[in-house]
Amino acid sequence: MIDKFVRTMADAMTGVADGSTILLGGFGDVGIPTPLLDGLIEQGARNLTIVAVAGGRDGSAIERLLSLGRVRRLICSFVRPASLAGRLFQRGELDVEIVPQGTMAERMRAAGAGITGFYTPTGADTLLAEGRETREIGGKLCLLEYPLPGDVALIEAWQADRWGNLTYRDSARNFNPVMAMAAKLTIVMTRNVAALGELAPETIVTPGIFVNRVLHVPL
Amino acid sequence: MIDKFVRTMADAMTGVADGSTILLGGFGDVGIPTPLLDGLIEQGARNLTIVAVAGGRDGSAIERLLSLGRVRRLICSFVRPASLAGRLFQRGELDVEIVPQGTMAERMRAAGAGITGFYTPTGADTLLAEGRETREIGGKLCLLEYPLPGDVALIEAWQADRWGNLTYRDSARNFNPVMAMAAKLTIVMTRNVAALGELAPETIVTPGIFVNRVLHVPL
Amino acid sequence: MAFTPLDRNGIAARCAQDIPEGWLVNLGIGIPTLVADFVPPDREVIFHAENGVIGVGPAPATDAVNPFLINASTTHVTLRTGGSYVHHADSFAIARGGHLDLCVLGAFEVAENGDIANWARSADEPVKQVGGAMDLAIGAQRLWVVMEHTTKDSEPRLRRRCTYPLTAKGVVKRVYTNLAVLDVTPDGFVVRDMIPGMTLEALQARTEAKLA
Amino acid sequence: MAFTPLDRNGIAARCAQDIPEGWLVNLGIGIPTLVADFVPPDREVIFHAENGVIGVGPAPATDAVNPFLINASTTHVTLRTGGSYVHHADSFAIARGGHLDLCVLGAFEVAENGDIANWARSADEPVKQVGGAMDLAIGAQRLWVVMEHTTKDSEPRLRRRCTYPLTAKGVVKRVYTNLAVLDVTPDGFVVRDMIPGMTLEALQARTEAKLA
Repeated sequence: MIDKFVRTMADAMTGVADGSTILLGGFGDVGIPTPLLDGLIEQGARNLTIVAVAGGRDGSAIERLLSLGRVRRLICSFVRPASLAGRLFQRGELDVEIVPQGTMAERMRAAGAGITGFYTPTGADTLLAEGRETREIGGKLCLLEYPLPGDVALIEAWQADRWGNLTYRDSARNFNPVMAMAAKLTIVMTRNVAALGELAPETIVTPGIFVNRVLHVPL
Repeated sequence: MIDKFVRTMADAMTGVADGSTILLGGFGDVGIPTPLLDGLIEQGARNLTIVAVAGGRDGSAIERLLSLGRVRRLICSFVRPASLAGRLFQRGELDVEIVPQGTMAERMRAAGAGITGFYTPTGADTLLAEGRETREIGGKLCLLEYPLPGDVALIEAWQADRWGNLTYRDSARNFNPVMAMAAKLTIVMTRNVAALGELAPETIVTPGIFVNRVLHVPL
Repeated sequence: MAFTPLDRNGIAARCAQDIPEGWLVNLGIGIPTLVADFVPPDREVIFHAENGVIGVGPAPATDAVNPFLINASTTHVTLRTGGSYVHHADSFAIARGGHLDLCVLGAFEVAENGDIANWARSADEPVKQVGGAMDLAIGAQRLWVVMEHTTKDSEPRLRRRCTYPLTAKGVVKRVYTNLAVLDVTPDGFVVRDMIPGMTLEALQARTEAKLA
Repeated sequence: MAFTPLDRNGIAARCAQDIPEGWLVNLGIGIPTLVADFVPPDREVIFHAENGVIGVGPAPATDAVNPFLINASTTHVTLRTGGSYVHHADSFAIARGGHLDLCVLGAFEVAENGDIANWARSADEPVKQVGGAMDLAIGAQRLWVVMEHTTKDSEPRLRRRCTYPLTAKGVVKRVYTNLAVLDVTPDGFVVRDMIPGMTLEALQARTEAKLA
């Protein structure tokens, strides 16, 4: 019987290696799997690359991870200069790669979909394209972008069943489905547990085939 | 008030121009908007390019369109040699472009998503790559593919509301959502009409922003 | 003749006038977000937010906040009847794939060739705040900018060429400032509308680019 | 010693033995489709169909056919409890993105270097039938082939090099024929299993490639 539920946070985090690239779902305060990040802090993996929409606000789980010196590199669409990430970067203690938000989402989708590279006009005419490969397609300057896969994705879901099928609540969907398909090991915290078959097949957003482990973390 | 419903087939087909590229949803006999194809036959547009998973079986709406000499070019993943499309191709009366099915779906998604080109290993080592641009990425030979946009998409849906929000029934989803986003003019036939707000926001598969016209064609 | 520049709400309201029913519109953070407040509820304009919300509605009553529903500015919103959700890659497929009828962004500078600069004040700025602006700027059918006509130090923001790093080239179609509405045309900025009391001469004096 | 080659069901059943619980598996048309019939229902194997079905179940009772539910061979199926639907681009994202634990395809020929040919019998064939085979062949974690060991004219199908146009290079990991099970290794075909009465010599006589 397929059963992707794990019983403890320690089980959820087993095997996350030093040096891993962690895809971290969420946007604003919504859909961020903060309990899983706390679990990752407890688990102890170091030298991490974090992929997230932003560099984390004061008091956020990303900031706690940064403050513990566990993050080597941050890939995100913006960092507030006054944030801890901004200060660490300016002190040379953190690598930061700034990626346009749509390109970031698309690079993760590419990783999940077996697309080995793609062209986009986004950013092609900007500083972000300096020294990188561009070509004109259909009269538009386009930038070549490569997939952004993760070793681990940390995902927040609203409902999950034992196959790992997921739904999301409202705008908590955001990066979570894309990251779930882009990582080798997708670890989900779900707010609710559904029996197999309880989620209508047409309404499942992330099929369980993209999910490795599910931990029930009630609201 | 946004209301994408049209009352008649003639209204649904207004303005489909000669020479159009028509994206035609469906796989097997499921999710094919046959009544819309009949409407297109009635409407009279000629010199069409049809994009569909296959060349059409005996008695199919594609075959009727072909038999009327209305199709100049067929882009699909396979054609049965014994079918009308196969015979027309062998007589030099029909252009056929064979595209791997996943590449076909991805090229339409690229068109809808503003991706101006992408690399895939699919087909890179085969006859289909002859004379085309390839490059090695991560040790894999990859083929450069371009978007496949449509002038018109013909879509079958299960439920639709006046904003054009759509759901699909079971495996009738197939190419329909991808084609809906890849065409300039997306024409939908829906089996059922929903009031605005009746479809739960989390369960809408194609947001109405991808849809231009909806015709109610009950089962 | 005396004139009173529009305040932030005034700029947003002026922009909102020009958005017709049925458009799909993305509003950037800052003044652009205010635009939604000035579109009458019975005019069905569909607001898109990068975090996957299609059909963003007004702010909720304080006792009816849905903690799972925010817009791209991360403030709590409602979902309009008929709205739906998509994931982030699909949301940017909407933006990059040409499905937005309109995107309204703030900017540091706009140039007469339609270039926009809104993400960094210098190439040397250590930490850049790109967000989704580059994706939105290249993808929308129309890009309108709402901003103050000049900086706090009275430096012009409507430029012959942008002095700050670009967000995208040649994409701005119209600019709404606290003083005027200007179209970006092949011949440069064309004034469409000015606030009461404003003259073309006075506007030109506050603008680096040549006005027509 | 006499031997009785497996029939199509026999080949499928032999292949089914080796599919463990929990795998996500795509079955090509023809003999591969039969494999599902030989996986016991209590062994949870998730079958994927290119048309966006995840969790394909057995054929329905004749009085309970759902006309909206077919597999990639366009035959009516059921959906297993826990199954779901995705659209075609997402379905091939599953195939091409490495999410299939296994794909089982038919073939005209397989070579000792793992090349597979299953879509055209000659480069000059006027109309090609590619379907989804090229996408599946390059994307799955493992590609297994099920086929007759030789053609109807007793020509070998296990080749040193394929003579037909390739579907993909170097991707086949195992071959199930009506005579044997063979792994494709860096040293070529290695026989893992033969039907009762078959000898390595007799098998080699029916195989162009060198067997180990």
